[in-house]
Amino acid sequence: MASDTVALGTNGHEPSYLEYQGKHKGILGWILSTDHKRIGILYLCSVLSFFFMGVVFGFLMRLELISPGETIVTAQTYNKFFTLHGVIMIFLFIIPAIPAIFGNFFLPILIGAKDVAFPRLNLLSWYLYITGGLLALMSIVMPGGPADTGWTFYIPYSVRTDTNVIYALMAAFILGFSSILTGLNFVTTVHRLRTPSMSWFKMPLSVWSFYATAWVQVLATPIIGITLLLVVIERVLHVGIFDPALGGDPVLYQHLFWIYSHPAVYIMILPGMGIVSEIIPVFAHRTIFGYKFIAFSSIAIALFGSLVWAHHMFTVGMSNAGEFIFSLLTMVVAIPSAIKVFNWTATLYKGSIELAPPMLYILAFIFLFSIGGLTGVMQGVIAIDIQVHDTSFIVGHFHYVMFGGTGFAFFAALHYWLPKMFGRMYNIKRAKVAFWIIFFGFNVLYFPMLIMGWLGMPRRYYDYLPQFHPYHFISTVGSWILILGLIIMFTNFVISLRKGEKVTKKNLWGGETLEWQIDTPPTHENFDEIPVVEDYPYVYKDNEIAVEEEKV
Amino acid sequence: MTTQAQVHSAEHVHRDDLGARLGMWLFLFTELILFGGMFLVYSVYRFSHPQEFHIAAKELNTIVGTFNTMILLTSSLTMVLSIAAIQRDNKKLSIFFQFLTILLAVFFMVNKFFEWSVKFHHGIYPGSETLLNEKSGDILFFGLYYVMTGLHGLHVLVGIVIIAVMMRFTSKGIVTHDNYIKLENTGLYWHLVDIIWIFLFPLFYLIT
Amino acid sequence: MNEKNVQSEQSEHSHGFGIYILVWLGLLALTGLTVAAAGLDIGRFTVATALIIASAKAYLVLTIFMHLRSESKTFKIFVIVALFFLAISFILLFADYSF
Amino acid sequence: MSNGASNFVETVDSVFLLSVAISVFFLVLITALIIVFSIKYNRKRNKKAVNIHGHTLLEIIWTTIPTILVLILFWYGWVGYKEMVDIPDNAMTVEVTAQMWKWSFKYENGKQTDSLYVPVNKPVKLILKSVDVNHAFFVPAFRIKKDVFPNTQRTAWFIAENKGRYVITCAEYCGLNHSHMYSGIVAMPDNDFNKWYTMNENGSKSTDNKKSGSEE
Repeated sequence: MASDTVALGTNGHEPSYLEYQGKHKGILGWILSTDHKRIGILYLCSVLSFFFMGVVFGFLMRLELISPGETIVTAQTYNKFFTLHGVIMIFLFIIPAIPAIFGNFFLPILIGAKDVAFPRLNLLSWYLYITGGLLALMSIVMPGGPADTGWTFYIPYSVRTDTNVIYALMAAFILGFSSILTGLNFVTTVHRLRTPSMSWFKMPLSVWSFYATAWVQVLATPIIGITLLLVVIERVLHVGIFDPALGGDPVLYQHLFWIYSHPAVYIMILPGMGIVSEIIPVFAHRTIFGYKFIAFSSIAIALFGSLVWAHHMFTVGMSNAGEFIFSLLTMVVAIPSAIKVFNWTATLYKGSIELAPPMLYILAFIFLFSIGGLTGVMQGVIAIDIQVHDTSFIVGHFHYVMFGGTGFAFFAALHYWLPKMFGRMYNIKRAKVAFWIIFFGFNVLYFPMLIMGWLGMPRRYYDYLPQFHPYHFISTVGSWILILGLIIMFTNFVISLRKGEKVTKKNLWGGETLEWQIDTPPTHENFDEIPVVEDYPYVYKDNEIAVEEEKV
Repeated sequence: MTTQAQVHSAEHVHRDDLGARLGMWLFLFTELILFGGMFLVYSVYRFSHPQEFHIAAKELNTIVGTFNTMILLTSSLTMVLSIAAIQRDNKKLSIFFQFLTILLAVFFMVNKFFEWSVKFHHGIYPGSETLLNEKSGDILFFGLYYVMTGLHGLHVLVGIVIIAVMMRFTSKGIVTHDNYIKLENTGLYWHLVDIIWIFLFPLFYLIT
Repeated sequence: MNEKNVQSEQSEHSHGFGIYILVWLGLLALTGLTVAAAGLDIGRFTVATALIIASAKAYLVLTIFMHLRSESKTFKIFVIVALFFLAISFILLFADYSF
Repeated sequence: MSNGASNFVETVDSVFLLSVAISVFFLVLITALIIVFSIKYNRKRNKKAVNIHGHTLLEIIWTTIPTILVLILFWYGWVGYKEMVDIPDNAMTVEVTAQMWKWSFKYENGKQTDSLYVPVNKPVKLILKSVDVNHAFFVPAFRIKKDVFPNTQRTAWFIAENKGRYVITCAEYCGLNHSHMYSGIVAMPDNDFNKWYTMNENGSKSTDNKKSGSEE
């Protein structure tokens, strides 16, 4: 195959990365390992732990809102809940979820490399992640309690409140650096470590989206870093920067905040889109429709995503020119996403579709992301945004995008790749049951928010007018259904890891990308010899034969 | 990269200097945008309080600022010369130039220290009564002055430490004429610190 | 690119000492110029002049001291992308403030 | 919510309906295609897939159509917004002060209230200020919302078209009692308003307190 084969020195079976013994043994072999796969697993465990915490806070918030007035907690506690929920879910779950777990684990494999460009830096970014996470949690036990500002830390409230805002700010700052280092690593990896035969247009689409995401991480994150640092400085040293009492401009803070935080939305969704592009052709058993359009739309999203931040601020009283430009640009950013959705749908046409659990999540992704995207377009329309801004319409919208989009893509990736990562198969039937419960619960939970938002239910409200009670009630019931589904899904995984059927087959689903050509679970060095890529990654030459093999 | 040597078996020790530089440049972009964020704040406030910024800038000592600019530019020269020296396999000369760079950086910091102490002496420091009684444009100007030059000073301090480490690396033979990427990346960082000062200097000292 | 480029790609940025010293002198001269220009009373062009001179200095440092001139195209594109992003932030931010 | 409570309702609602219609159309289209394809080309029925790499004309079509649609939406949204910022000269001015966690209103003749009293069919201009942190003046029934900042003022305006009582809420998170920062707009016919406007302070206060019971 490849002429410049690398000698491995052993002829027998290579141990998988799970069994590999390096310099350190046991737990140290994990937390000191610079192997991208082990770091991926470290992220998997830590990100999921934070996800569960986020879910718990979300659950408590919904429970509080089941009826008007005080139900289970006081207003003060509720305000802390939604801040923690936001900070945890955004900075500790959804931003690192797909890039840090699956990007770390599979990006090098997908491009035929042995590791990322800077393995030690990679480990450092995990440590920064853990430090940031612990800092955010530490504020819970400190006197004064966690921040009650919402995850946006708007000035001047964030310099007035007595709660431990600094912990949350510093946590976000450190997590930002973790994210920057991951991005920097991935950009360099994609440029330098692709297997020699893999040209840019032979890269899998998930690599394209990881690459686009990484650029946004590198370029946008420093802005939030400095902004949050300035708030810390303002709080501690009383330097006048944003605080209007010292002559500052609170709107400027919002601009700087959203210069990062809007691109961050694309840091969250782009990897999810990459996962969708990766999984659809595998389960439709045919090539993806419009490879180049999907690849370029990732870059276009990353680019346009940096131009539209102020659509979070249509009500602050910007200049007319500002409103006009930002609304127009916001409309433009919808187009690449639409292109992706159409191409994904077209990929199903004349395929041979297998509704395995990963595919179910992906199809649900397209549906939920479409709702999220279309409601997003509505908010780009200024006249509508004026009405729905800061209402539960927004909350519904971004949960459709972030949870229904990225979250579902994340679940799909779990079902798609976990067997590859651990060599154990989960129970397919249970996975499907869990899927339907989650999908149903999700819509029950978030759809009512869209309606009551339009009717004028503001967000971050602990209490509400009686007319909104039915919607809140249904929504809370939805949260129970959703959580039930999550519990089934994750117990399924846990059971599979302990007693699931062992898989050693290389190609579990009939995929054509490189990770399906190596051992399950992968060996320490991923590839025995340097892989040669002949065509772009979604060519299904002999569909039926591949199917036969799989069934055997 | 030497880091890869650790994870991979000895057969294919992989060094990718170009990759390392690529990574360094990406890191520099984050630094650039970090300061860029503060320049954004600066430019908006300068736009909304032109007069007050104009007058407040007169408080700053142009001579000290110019002197410091010269020092920093010279340190950039010695930095790049130390790389040129190691390329020519002249270890001693390289170490000498690195030492000069550190010396100049320390000079810069000493100057900065005196400049700040004079301001403090006049009661102009964050949260001081003198300052809080001024117009909001003045508060913002000095707030930004302290934060931006302060953060820049922090970068200079970090630079001093890194160059000191490089001096040790060079003398121990870790940085050599055919493997000097660490020193080269240090140089890139140092020049970026210089570039940021190139913009800080006119915007704070020269807009009177 | 993996193993093909395993050979150390030691950069060939070996400019002579002379050009560095020349650039340094240029930088000092530009510093003098910007200080002198600040002394002139040219009204609203003060900031523009200062920024143009600063950009010229930064350009010299970038291309010569930071060896960008002899780097491959990738590096140049990278720098342009980063500067573009920063420029966009300024332009769009002032879409709000300057109107 | 009564329809046509303010002069903006019609514009905003029609843009909203248009965008909902477009959204529903695309959502149904995509969903239907997914379902039909998943059934028709299911592995059980369709063993052999056909590799289709792409179709440039299709790509162009489905790039162009959404582009045109979103530009149309953008334009209507912009026009609707322009109405909200172009304040007529003959508007009656009321100063609105937001503070943690209540609203107060000051009229041109010095009268101060906790609820906003306005005449029907007359433009009212609001000058919005905050004394502490950010708030947002939000009247769902009127389709207006404007953030309120300390040390700087914002403006908003509206014409109440029907008499009645409408809820004012705070839409920008402002701390502990953010969710209790309600007040009300009382729109009344011209005559009644004039009577109220010229009435002395004490008389108005009592009705005021009774009516602002919409909290909780």
